[in-house]
Amino acid sequence: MSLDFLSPDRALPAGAHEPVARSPIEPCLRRAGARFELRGGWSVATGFGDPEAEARAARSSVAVSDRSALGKLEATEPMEPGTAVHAEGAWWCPLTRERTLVLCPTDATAGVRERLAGVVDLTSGLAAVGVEGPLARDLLARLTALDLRPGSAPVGAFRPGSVARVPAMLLHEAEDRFLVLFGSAHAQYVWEVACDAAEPLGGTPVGAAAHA
Amino acid sequence: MNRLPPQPGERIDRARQVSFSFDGRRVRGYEGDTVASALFASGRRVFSRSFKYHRPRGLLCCAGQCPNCLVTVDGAPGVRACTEPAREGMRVEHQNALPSLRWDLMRAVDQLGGRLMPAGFYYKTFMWPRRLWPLYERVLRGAAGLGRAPAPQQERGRRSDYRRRHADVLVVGGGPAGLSAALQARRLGADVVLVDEGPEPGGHLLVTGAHERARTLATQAREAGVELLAPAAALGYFDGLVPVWQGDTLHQVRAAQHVTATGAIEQPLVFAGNDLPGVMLSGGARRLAALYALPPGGTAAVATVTEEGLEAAVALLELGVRIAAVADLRRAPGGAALERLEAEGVPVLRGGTVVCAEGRNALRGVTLARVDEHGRPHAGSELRVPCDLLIVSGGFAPAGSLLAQAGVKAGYDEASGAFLPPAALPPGTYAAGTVTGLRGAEAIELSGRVAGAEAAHALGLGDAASRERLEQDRSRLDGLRSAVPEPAVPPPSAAGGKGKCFACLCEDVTAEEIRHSVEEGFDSIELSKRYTTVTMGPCQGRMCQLPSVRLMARETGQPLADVGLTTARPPWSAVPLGVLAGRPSEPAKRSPLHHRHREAGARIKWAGDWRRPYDYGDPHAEAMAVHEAVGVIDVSPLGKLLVEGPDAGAFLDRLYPNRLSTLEPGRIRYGVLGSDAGRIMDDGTVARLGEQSFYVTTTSSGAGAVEEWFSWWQADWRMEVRVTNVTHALAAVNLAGPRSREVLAGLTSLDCSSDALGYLDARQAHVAGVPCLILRIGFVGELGYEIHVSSAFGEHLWDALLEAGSGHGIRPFGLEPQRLLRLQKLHVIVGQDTDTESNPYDAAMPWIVKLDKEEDFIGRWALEQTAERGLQTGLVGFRARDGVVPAEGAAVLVDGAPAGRVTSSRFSPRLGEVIGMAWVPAEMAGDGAEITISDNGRTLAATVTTTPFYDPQGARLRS
Amino acid sequence: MRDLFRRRRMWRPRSELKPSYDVVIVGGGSHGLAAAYYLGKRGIKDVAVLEQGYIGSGAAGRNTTILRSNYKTPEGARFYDASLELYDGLSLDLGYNVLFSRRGHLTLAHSDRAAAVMQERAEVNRLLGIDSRVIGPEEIKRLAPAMHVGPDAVHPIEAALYHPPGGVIRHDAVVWGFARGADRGGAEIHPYTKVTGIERSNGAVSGVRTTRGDIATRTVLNCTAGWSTTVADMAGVALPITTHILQAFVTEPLKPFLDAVIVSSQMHVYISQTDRGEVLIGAEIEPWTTYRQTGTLNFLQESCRHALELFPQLETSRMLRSWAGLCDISPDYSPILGETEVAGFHLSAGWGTYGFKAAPIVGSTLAELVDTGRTPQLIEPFRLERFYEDRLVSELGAAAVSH
Amino acid sequence: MSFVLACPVCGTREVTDFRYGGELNPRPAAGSAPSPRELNAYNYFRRNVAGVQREWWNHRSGCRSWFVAERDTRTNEVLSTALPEARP
Ligand SMILES: Cc1cc2nc3c(=O)[nH]c(=O)nc-3n(C[C@H](O)[C@H](O)[C@H](O)COP(=O)(O)OP(=O)(O)OC[C@H]3O[C@@H](n4cnc5c(N)ncnc54)[C@H](O)[C@@H]3O)c2cc1C
Ligand SMILES: NC(=O)c1ccc[n+]([C@@H]2O[C@H](COP(=O)([O-])OP(=O)(O)OC[C@H]3O[C@@H](n4cnc5c(N)ncnc54)[C@H](O)[C@@H]3O)[C@@H](O)[C@H]2O)c1
Ligand SMILES: Cc1cc2nc3c(=O)[nH]c(=O)nc-3n(C[C@H](O)[C@H](O)[C@H](O)COP(=O)(O)O)c2cc1C
Ligand SMILES: [Zn+2]
Repeated sequence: MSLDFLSPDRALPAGAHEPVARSPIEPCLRRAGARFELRGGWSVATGFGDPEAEARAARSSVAVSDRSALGKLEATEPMEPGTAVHAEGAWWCPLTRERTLVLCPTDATAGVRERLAGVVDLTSGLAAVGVEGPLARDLLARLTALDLRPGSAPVGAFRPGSVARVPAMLLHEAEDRFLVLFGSAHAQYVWEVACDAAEPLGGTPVGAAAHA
Repeated sequence: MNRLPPQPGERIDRARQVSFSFDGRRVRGYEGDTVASALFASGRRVFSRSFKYHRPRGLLCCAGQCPNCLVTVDGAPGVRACTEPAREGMRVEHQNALPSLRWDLMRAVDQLGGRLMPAGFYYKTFMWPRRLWPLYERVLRGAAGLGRAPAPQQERGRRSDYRRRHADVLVVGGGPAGLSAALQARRLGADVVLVDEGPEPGGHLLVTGAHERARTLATQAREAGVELLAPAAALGYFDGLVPVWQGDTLHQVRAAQHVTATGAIEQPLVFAGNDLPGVMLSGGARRLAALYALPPGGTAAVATVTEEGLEAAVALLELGVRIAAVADLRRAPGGAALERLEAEGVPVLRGGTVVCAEGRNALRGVTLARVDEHGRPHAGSELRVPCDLLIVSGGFAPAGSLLAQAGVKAGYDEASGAFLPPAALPPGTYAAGTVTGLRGAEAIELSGRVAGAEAAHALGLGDAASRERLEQDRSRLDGLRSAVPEPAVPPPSAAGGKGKCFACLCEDVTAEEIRHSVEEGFDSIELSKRYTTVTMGPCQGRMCQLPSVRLMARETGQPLADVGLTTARPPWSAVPLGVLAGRPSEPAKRSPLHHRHREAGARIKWAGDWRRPYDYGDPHAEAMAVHEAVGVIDVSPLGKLLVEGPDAGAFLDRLYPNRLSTLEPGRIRYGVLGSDAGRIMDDGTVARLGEQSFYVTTTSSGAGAVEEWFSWWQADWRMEVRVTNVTHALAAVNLAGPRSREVLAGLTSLDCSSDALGYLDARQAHVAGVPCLILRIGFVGELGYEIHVSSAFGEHLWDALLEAGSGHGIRPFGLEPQRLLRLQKLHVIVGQDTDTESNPYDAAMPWIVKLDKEEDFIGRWALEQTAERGLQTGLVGFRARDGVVPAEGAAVLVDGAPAGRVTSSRFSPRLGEVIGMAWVPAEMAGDGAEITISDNGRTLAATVTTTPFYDPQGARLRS
Repeated sequence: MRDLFRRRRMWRPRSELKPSYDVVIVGGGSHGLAAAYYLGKRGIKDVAVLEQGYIGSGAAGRNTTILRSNYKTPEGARFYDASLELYDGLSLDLGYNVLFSRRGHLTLAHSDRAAAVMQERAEVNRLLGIDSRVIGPEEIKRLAPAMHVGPDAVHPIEAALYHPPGGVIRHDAVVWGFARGADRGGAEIHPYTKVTGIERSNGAVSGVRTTRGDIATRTVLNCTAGWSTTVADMAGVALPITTHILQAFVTEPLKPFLDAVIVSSQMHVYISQTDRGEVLIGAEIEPWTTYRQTGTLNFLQESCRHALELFPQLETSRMLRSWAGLCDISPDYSPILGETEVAGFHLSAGWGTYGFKAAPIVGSTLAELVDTGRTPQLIEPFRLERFYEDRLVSELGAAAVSH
Repeated sequence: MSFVLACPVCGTREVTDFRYGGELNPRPAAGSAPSPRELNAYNYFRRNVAGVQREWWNHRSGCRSWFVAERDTRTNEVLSTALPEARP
């Protein structure tokens, strides 16, 4: 038996059933008035009605976005812990010395999966929240004890550790841009806590469009 | 308003007024005022009533260190009026006085109380008669407390946030020492945070006429890139983690190097009447004058053991306060301040101090005298001085609390009469400034520079040149160290005055009470502390630790070094609980179907750390739907582990008491996990997906623990196996009921016939277009399928099932009907029907243990013993005879004594009877045994059964 | 009344150690001093209590003073109830008011599972004549009007185990009262005297080594709670114990607003208000073992957060002081009492987070054991040997936050 | 949050990130036949040393690895941490 049941991209539209993969954060996004669009089989929030404000948040304070549709594959792939590598269009994040978490665009997941050994598809097991903007670190400082100072966690730093009191992993994707990964059952909780923390900083949730 | 002309370093903005209410009356002040300074400006001199005797108390330290000005602000008790900024519209109220601060009825306690309420008096009385003690207690309790807790609330009303800050260097204390340290460390390249609990960095410089220097240093530090936080109190030291309270933020600063530059706390003197409003520490008086342009009094006497006291006298003199007389305990003081005072004709009593103060609600005069080392006045040296202000400077106690918490043991220094940190500190810990006992402006800044450089060098920063400069600074500091004159050491208390002589203002503990406590045998500082409660009040010893140690030394005849200090404990500043609590959110796990349950009107409750539907309004109907048609329950919280690798089967064989390596791919087996003590830890199903791949489910609350259990043994055994927790990755639903097959078949091309998909078969197939793992198992006792699917498709699958089932009478069902259904089958819920002591034999699952397995497995030895020992107690089913449902937890009685308990009980609408499970003594664990259940005083009769109540042969399950 | 002003010594001044004693009690906490007191009552006067610090410097001086007897096992409930009975008469017995205040104890259940555990305790208790029953939100509200009992709470309160005779006491007074009574009964109390070794010959205790000299004795009572393992080690007796810290804090004193003692296992917090007005808040042990009595920031944060769920109005009240003490945790959360394989070496250990309430009964039963050479019925189930036999007396389940 | 531990994989974290697994307590050899007393000694009795102790920790909030630390229980100072394979 294969482990296909772990992989959302193995769905086969069948007759009346048009499977839509949904982020575990979706109910929160809906409540906040998000608009959705189907992308790569996933229902993706594209915005909350004010693209201007969303872009501003990302530019001048902090923007929080749902990125759970990313492909996330755990595989046997030796790497040195601590630093993720961006290669072949994916982030290769060392979990342990032997196991690596590969983060890739939704539509690239199947391709990457084929090439790896010992894969467990955690695409739906992990929720992902993007935190972006000049106050990204300030927001995260309210939620996690991880040391995210530029000197300690340069771009590419990958840090398993607790965020908002739940187990998580943090990837420093780019200047002022972080990706937080955590168990999808905690998704709504973490999302609410992140938005709550963003508020006094002038931050706001944004749709997928805002950061592209 | 009664203000001085503009002072060079004042903090008030005379252009902007604020007004607030105090006990309902309007008070005006300026922007920059504190509550206390505005009140003082309005003429108020009494700020609080004391804890025990309800004596009036006035401003003393003006720095948030003493208990004298605690007020309630907008309902918040325990606010230090002297540091709380005055804000427009705030509501300030006094504490601990009835009806008013001015007329406090409880003051009667003072008149009587000196005699009636010695320390510990309650231990010696109110015992007899025993039956009246509750009454006495109510009276005692009535006198308790300072502030008042606000009325009950539904939720917290104030926001507070955490902020994590990692740093190379944390400097606590922003006086000249701290600022210099921060600046130096920063200049050498360190990432530095400096925190100060004062309104702005600067420490004593702000009030000693050196505010320019303070602001220059602060500006330099800020510009160099030091993060300066003020007012921000470091609350404690937790192995390098320092919580810092700033307004509504709790910074959690984790630094590699810690510089403590917390300065020293000016100490009061112990003499009769030393608590009268009008008795003020020199620092307090200077703060009022320098920061708020308030003359602390009209005519002042001064009693000092330090140079600072004289300096304060000069400063006040220059502001127009009449200095009536000065007593300087030092026998040969000298220097500019003294010269100036004598030039002004102020009488100075060398070797003298204050022996008593007079006044009832305010200071009216003091007596100064030359004293011997016991504080006894030399006859004829007394000088009675009418005055409304007494400036006291009783020496300085280093603010060493954080250092002590970092493991630094202070030692007594005879020369300065203070407990000082030793020169050698633990790695990563540095001290600078007056907290080390150092004196003199130059030395203090230099000590900061040295500490800052040392901290930076410890981080690997700096170079040869900076190292050399550090050496030079160190030796220059050694030279400066001895240059400054020491203060005099005051006697433990002055003798000769009438009235109470307070060692501790918070708790109204007098010098006499400390003597008495020693006489009674409380002869160590720790015992005396607990008996008299000295140092246990809001000031936590800031004002009373050193005086009480001196008194203890005198009364016990021990050297001060042996008396020692009590333990320093967090928090340094009394901090609102809300600030420590942070945001109120509680981590909750939710299934991907959670919103669907809410839409369906489910009653949602906590189940472990998950939020789960208990029912959808009608648990019995939901159960009946499962019996008669089809139901669906969200079981996504089930723990789900993938166990993969060449050794996977062998690995599981070692963990479970039964055999799993023999399981055929595509088949499922139930398993119970046990400890090496043979106790049940968890249970679940194990499906073999392939030769090297198993899918293990666990209880919802056990998922994490089982994963850790597996990986822990794996860390020891190092087998070729990998365990991955996929709990969050998969939603799972249990589709159950006679019509479940039809519903499923309508959504998949998989052959769902019993031949193709039999009981305990596992298959992978697309259902409604999404790939699923289908496990045919039957926890609820009807034909059923547990369908596991990517959680991204949880909603899709749920919707598809409900839609496909709509023609079949499908209903979602919750945990409550599930509990009933499985009870009918005597299926155990681990943690409900079993506890930490249960083993599989007693829990009626002997078949799960395969002692004939060749391989060793966890729990084997213990289970062998258990098997040998025979049943002690057994888990059985029962039918209650009287139609009453006993509470879960009701007792099983043998000879009127508890001998077992009911673990599960329900009325079954399907069976029309009351059924349950219970632990009973072994001899009653057989079919037909009669048991007696005691439930809330009722006695119920029940009959034991060991076969399932419903479908005992399992025909429906296997259909 | 006259006693108020009479300053009689509580105990004799510190003296030199004698070369031998009939009984040496290691540990000057509530148990050691109680044992000395009850030995005195039995006429056994040649007794030394050796305490490494000041008396009451261990858990006795750090505990949150909750007394109750609504335990889960009949063995436990019976035992603790006997202790409360002694506590009830203790002030008069000692001539020293220990301020025992039976103001009621509420263990909250935030789930039906928890309520079932409460029910089980209530039932066992009732059968043993202990006043303890499960009550619903309305009655809870009446008993603790200041508490937020609404269904909108994060962890709504579904029920509570109400134990009217439970309450609090002045912990230090218990220590001092027993010390005074022990002293009057003949025992010598030696603070600042640390036991460093235990001499044995032929499988029996023969003496004790201390930082202040050696002592010959045939009977040693190990009453060192958190330090039990270290002292048992000296006698070659292994223990099934791990040592952890338990923490607590007090707020600045407030006017009385809370009578009952409130315990929430699920939220890992318990709350009472002392006679002085401080709100006294405690939590769970730290999971890791340690002998260092310093607290953690995590405890302060979490216990504040949880306390404020129950009492949101305390958000502006201020924390005054926090501290930590040691707890000797046994596998079944029941104590370990009485004889060991070394003759004359007796134990009072395994007290975890709940031993203060047991002080009088421990003292009196150990005194009986020493006096008669026979293990009293009441403590028979708590022998050390039960762990070698795997016959535990499990209070677990009821135990998380059990004081 | 008080002391920190260095996870051999992830690096230094607050103690609250970890689950404590108890002192190293070797299990009787597989296939051996411990007496009831030996077995129960293994199940229940602990050394509980006041001093340096070798103990298990799991990085629960991070990489989920089990590792062995040496810690002084009198001070909580962590002297070393290592994955079990690298155990000396
Ligand atoms: C924060 C906290 C809260 C608690 N709350 C409660 C509660 O609400 N209700 C309750 O019933 N229980 C509670 N407990 C538990 C209770 O305090 C203890 O179980 C009980 O006090 C232990 O008995 P003891 O008083 O004799 O121990 P201790 O007071 O600890 O006495 C042991 C003494 O032995 C001394 N000692 C150790 N080694 C040596 C040596 N080698 N030589 C000489 N002396 C030595 C120690 O210094 C110590 O004084 C709590 C404990 C803590 C820490
Ligand atoms: N006139 C006086 O009363 C007096 C007294 C002592 C020292 N001095 C002079 O003041 C200078 C002393 O310099 P220094 O830097 O050593 O001490 P300082 O008193 O000037 O500074 C210490 C600072 O630390 C802060 N602080 C203490 N504990 C804190 C905590 N836990 N969290 C946050 N902040 C905390 C205080 O608010 C204060 O601002 C010298 O010039 C000395 O001569 C004057
Ligand atoms: C029930 C109880 C109430 C307490 N109340 C106070 C108090 O009001 N003020 C105070 O400073 N400490 C109080 N303490 C704490 C003690 O000061 C002290 O911290 C504790 O006994 C531990 O000792 P240590 O801090 O010296 O290690 C209290 C302790 C207990 C057990
Ligand atoms: Zn790790």
